[in-house]
Amino acid sequence: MSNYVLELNGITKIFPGVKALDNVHFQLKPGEIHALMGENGAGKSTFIKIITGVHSPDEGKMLLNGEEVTFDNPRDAQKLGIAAIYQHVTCYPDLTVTENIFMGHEKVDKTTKRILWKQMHAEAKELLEELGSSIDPRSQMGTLSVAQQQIVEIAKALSTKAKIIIMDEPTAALTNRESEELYRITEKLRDDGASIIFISHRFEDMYRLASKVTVFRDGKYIGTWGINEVSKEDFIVAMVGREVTQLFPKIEAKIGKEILRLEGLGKTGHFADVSFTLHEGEILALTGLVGAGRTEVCQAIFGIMPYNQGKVYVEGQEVTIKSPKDSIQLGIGYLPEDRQQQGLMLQWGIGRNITLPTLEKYSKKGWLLESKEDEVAKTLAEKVNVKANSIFDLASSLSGGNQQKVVVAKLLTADLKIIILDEPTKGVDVGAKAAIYEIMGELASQGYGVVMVSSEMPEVLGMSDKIVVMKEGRVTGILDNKDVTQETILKAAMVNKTTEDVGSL
Amino acid sequence: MEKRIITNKKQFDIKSFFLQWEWMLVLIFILINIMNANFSPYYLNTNNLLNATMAFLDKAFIVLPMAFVIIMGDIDISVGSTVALSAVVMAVLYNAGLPMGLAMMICLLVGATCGFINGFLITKYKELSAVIVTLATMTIYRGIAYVILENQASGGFPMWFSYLGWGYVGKIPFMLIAFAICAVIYGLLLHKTTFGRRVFAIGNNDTASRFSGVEVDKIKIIVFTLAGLMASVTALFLTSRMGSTRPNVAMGYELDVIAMVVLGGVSTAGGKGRMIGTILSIFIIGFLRYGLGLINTSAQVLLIIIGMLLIFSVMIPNIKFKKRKKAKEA
Amino acid sequence: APEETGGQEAPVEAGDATEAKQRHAIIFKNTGNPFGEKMMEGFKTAIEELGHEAILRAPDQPTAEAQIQMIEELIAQQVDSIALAANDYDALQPVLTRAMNQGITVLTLDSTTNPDSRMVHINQADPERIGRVQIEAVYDMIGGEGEIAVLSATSQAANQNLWIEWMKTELEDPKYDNMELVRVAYGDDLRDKSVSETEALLQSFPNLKGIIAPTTVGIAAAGRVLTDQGLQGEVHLTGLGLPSEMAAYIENGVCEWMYLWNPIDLGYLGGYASYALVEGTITGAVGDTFDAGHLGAKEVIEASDGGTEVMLGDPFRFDADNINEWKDVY
Amino acid sequence: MLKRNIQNMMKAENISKFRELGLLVFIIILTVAVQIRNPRFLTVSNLTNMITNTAILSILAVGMMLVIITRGIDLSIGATLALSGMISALTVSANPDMHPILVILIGILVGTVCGLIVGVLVGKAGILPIIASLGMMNVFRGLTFMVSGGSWVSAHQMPDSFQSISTSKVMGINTLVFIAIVIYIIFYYFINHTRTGRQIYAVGSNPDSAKISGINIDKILIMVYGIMGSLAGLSGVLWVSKFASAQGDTAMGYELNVIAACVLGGVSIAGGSGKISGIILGSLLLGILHNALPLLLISPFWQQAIQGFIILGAVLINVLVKRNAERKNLVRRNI
Ligand SMILES: Nc1ncnc2c1ncn2[C@@H]1O[C@H](COP(=O)(O)OP(=O)(O)OP(=O)(O)O)[C@@H](O)[C@H]1O
Ligand SMILES: Nc1ncnc2c1ncn2[C@@H]1O[C@H](COP(=O)(O)OP(=O)(O)OP(=O)(O)O)[C@@H](O)[C@H]1O
Ligand SMILES: [Mg+2]
Ligand SMILES: [Mg+2]
Repeated sequence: MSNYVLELNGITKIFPGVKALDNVHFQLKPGEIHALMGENGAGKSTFIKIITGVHSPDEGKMLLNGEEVTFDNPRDAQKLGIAAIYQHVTCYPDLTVTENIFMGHEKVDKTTKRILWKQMHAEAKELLEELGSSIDPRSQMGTLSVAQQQIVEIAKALSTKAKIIIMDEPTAALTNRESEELYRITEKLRDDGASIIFISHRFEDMYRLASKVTVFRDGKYIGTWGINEVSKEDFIVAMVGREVTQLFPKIEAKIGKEILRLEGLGKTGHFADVSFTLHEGEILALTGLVGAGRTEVCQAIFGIMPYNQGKVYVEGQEVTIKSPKDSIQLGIGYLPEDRQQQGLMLQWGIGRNITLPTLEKYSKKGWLLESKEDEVAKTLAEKVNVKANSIFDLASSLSGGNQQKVVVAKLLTADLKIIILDEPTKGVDVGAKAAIYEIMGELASQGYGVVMVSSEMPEVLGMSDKIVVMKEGRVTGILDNKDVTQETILKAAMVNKTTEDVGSL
Repeated sequence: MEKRIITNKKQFDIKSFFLQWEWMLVLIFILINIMNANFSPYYLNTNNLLNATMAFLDKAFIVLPMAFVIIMGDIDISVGSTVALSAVVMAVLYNAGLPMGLAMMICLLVGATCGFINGFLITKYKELSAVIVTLATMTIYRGIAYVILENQASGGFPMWFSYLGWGYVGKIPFMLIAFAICAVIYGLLLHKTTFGRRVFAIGNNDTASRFSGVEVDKIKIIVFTLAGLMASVTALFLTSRMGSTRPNVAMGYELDVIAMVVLGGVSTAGGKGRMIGTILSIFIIGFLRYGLGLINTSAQVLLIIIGMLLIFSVMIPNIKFKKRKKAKEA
Repeated sequence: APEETGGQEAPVEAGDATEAKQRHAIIFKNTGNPFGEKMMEGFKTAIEELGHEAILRAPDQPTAEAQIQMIEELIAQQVDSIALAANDYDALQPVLTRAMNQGITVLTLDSTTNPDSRMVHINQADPERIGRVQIEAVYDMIGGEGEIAVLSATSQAANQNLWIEWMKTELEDPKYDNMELVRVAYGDDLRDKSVSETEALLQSFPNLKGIIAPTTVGIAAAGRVLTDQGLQGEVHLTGLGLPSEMAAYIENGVCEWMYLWNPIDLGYLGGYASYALVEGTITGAVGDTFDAGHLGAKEVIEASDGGTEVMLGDPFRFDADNINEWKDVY
Repeated sequence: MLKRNIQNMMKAENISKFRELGLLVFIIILTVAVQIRNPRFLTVSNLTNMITNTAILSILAVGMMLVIITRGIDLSIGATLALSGMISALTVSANPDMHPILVILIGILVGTVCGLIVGVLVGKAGILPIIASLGMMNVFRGLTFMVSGGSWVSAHQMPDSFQSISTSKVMGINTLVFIAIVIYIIFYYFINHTRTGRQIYAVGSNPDSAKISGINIDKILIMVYGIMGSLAGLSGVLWVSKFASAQGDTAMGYELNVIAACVLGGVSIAGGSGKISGIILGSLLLGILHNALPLLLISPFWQQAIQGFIILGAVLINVLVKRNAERKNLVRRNI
């Protein structure tokens, strides 16, 4: 009998053109929370998909409780008590929350095989309540926000009563408070005897939860350490293969003239009275709890979801924005929150993706000049340092973080003055995060005005000049970075009062 | 920070070049010609072959914009009815005393308007799929044609009008030349312009296209308008070939047209496809029918053969790729 | 066997195979129609009696477009004659003219084209007689008094429209003052639509006494509805139908009698006429006579549309006394 | 305040849950309008006609809904219907003593085989449904012409027992309608209360997740097309019995009617959603149209245009009502 509930040896997985995993090892003890870390594209998600039977490995073997197992499909893994929360939410948008939770292991009457809906709804409600969520189990999955969907995914993993639970970046879409809730549940699961593999790019998560850490880099196994054996800096070196000198490379940029001003911006039923100003060279962090309405404000400025109250001024001129095209022409660019749905053509090459917003620049009277286009694509792809070999590599073959870099590169082609980044570092590894911060800082120093939507306090505090806090569709605070702390921001994000009481700039 | 070098040079890979769908179509095309030449002594005759193109090229004009529509992930099943309506309007106006040239312009205008209405409804009511909208307008357009002409036929066009469908430039049918010109224009539009690129973008992911500043609605409307416009071009050629028109012309054209587009390798899931393949498939189906017609194959056998062709030509590369994938995974 | 005939013919025709064996083509409206199958059968019998080769064609859909394509294919094969049951009165003119210009004999049968596009028409029966006789029949059935309705094929069907015109002319006779034609409905030769239309007639005109359905699908569908609803003797049915389709309804009394001609004879006559035209025995001018096998000598007469035609005879009446002999024939 | 918000949301949700509310409203308005023009519309005999005539359409709509839920489409059903109708008619005319149930089984068998072929092409060979079914449509239609040799099977060749399938009554209801009702009940249970039924939705809603959930997608696809085929086969027998005639071009183009019934009934072409109540309404609307347009005694030349406008009107009104109901739902806060 082995000491490990799960043990993988010499796992290799090759995708056409990519060696995603190269002879990696992994050992999971009973009742342990084991963090799996590594850069974007290191092969973490691929690794867990092998454990859950979604992919089959090209080489290597897997031992479950000391016995060798092979899974032909995810069902086999489920039957043996392995459950997973996948990185990219894999829900059924047309079905109810209950069904999403129980898909594959529905409760059925033993004799008639009839689905026991009532029982399932009740159990789903219980599970969700346990997770501190009040989502109605009968509501349709597609109507929930990403964060809510994530919670349902967690409930789904819990519902299988699995002995091994794998969580692939479950906190990426959650706020601190929701993350706390998740920590609590995870620990409870561990105490109940489950073993947990936890993937995250956030060091807080790792330090808060894990007792062991395994690091992958470029598909290779680097090592496994106890959480207190190694310093944070050494972890970063293990993951990235070099030192990341400065996580928040904020360059002090000269704050220039005003380029964007919102006056009482509002959209009935969504948000109201949003006013702030943005200057050249300034990085403005728009923060708040998930669902505070930040994305909606950004999308209103970008013309996706036109506003119906208030005014927008660009460089002092009042403008009307009815479509993204309008706003791009005014020099406003937007990096959407959901890169897969809103940011990328997954079936296209990197290059084509990068040049899509500004085709006019590589065309003459509508005719595409492809060589010029490819040249620009190459330059930009290199500038954001995408991990790819050619600009013709498909976007779908990139890992999450690298996909994000491609979306950032899309913004850099246009002649923009104002760049709005919605959760730009969600699900991005430390190295890439630093790279994105660097790009952000560079942009500011070149005179761009940058709006950064973020829920992560360190990044808000580390990168911004000015902080706008939102709650339930209203601005509850506009703070100068010089005199704030995490507490003041949180206070603003949770108050029940309006702007005036919190203090303004 | 280490910088990665990313190439912008396309690697020429002979294997994947020849694995392209279009080669498959070329192969089928050659096979069909060899077969036809063997079976019928009348087949390998330049004049016959050129004439044969006139019999199937009328619909081919709609195939071109239909490829755009399907690449966008939509579908237009109202085109057959649009042909009928625009032809009927033209005939009625001409017989009411309008000059033929003007009547023809109006025919094109009617076609474009029908297409525009489709596009408008589809973009304005996004909850409705293109299938249901064009299903409804299909009935409406044909219905209006019935209202206008009832059980009459209308014709009596000037002599020169028959040139469209029956005339030759040298030995080459005028229709073939007209089609070639349209095919080149549409091919370039799809593959070499910003417009075409955006059509592909919409087919791949219309949300992301919108976020990238692509005017999705505008492009959709333009594409549907083009489909309507080309349907009325078909109306011109078809009417010329028949010398008169009725409300029930071009019945069922939509399915023929869609079949040609999908055989050409355009995915109904959207986002994929090439003009070359589409054009090849027009000639594959056209010549196959013609060759089988020359040996007087019965309609039922013809149906079965075309059905099988559609399935097998799509299936063969699938099997091949699946095998390769399996071999790799094993 | 081919060697034998070849051997016999070789000395006579010096190896000119096309002269030796003429090829006569017949095109029906669409495939899978028993009326058409029988007609083609008769045509084939005639041509083979004459020692030549018959080509039988029919498109899968009853459209003029499909027939145009078939005629093109036959022109390419340089057949000697084309006999055609036309799907459109005018629309085939251009292609038929082209066939005639290439020296191919063109005649129509069953359903004609305009006089310019044919040499002669083989008429199953005088349209005037067909129209009038059905009114007379329904007059007799309902006792000369009451509402009647017509259930036709499609609104575009040339034959039916002509017959209905003659029915209306006949109704102008004062004899029919007590009869009223309340509606002409179109079942489009579709079973389900014909049934709905029949039911709607019965619902909308509770006093309806008679239905005339001059189309094979329509009359059978109406027969079915009247049978289902138990309206034997209350609503009378007559028209043109296939004996096989109508046998059940003639036997159960829903339709006391109805008319049709013999499609086999019609095809047979068409075959002899093709031959006579190709041989030059006749040119299709009024007054020409030719031998039509077991049908005896036939004369070309003037047709009501200004062209010429050969008349098969009067429509044949099918009733309870004779239906048994015919129901298994066609 | 938050509480009230939530309450509001719940109410709006309830309304929008019945997604085809607009369609129902439209049908009622249409019924009233037709009734005013022709009082014989709402009579027992006419309604009987209408429902009987709609039975086959609605049976096919069930199968088509399942196919569309899996993001597919089946254009071959008209041809399948014709082939199974022809084969069963030929069989019964050769063996007049055959029991009607046996004939129905033969028809279902033929249809199931046809459906499974399409299903294998879609599920196993990975051919797009539109191409697979378009191709097989041609093949089945060609086969129908071939097995019949171009002739029709007519009423006098069919024994009364066979014809009575469509005219007899079960528990006072016309057999066709009865069969349709039974099918609706079975399938309501199947798609809402069995695991396999829900898996059909899962496959359509998100095939990738379905794979991860361990659902055998190929199997579901083959099954769904098989069901479609067997319902088309059944309909073939019913059709031939109802119209007492089998011909090569039976039900040509009928697939468009069936698809229209589904999409009118709110089955999304994008897959994943569709409800039995929706297709009942969709079939009903088409049934009313086919029945009422001739009844209205408008010019036959106007019928098609009016039908088109009514279909368009129905879908537009449905959208507008839905938008209205969902507006409150979409609005996230009272601002
Ligand atoms: N289905 C696939 N086909 C081809 N390549 C793939 C596929 N899935 C993953 N890859 C490649 O395998 C490598 C590992 O990807 P994986 O998603 O496992 O990374 P990750 O460590 O989870 O990254 P992230 O932190 O960004 O989620 C990447 O280079 C990726 O491009
Ligand atoms: N309660 C809710 N009901 C319905 N949809 C919601 C709800 N909460 C959030 N959403 C959806 O989630 C998306 C994100 O919400 P929003 O843009 O308002 O939040 P945010 O402040 O940008 O939060 P974050 O970007 O951190 O997710 C919105 O597009 C909205 O449609
Ligand atoms: Mg990952
Ligand atoms: Mg957001």
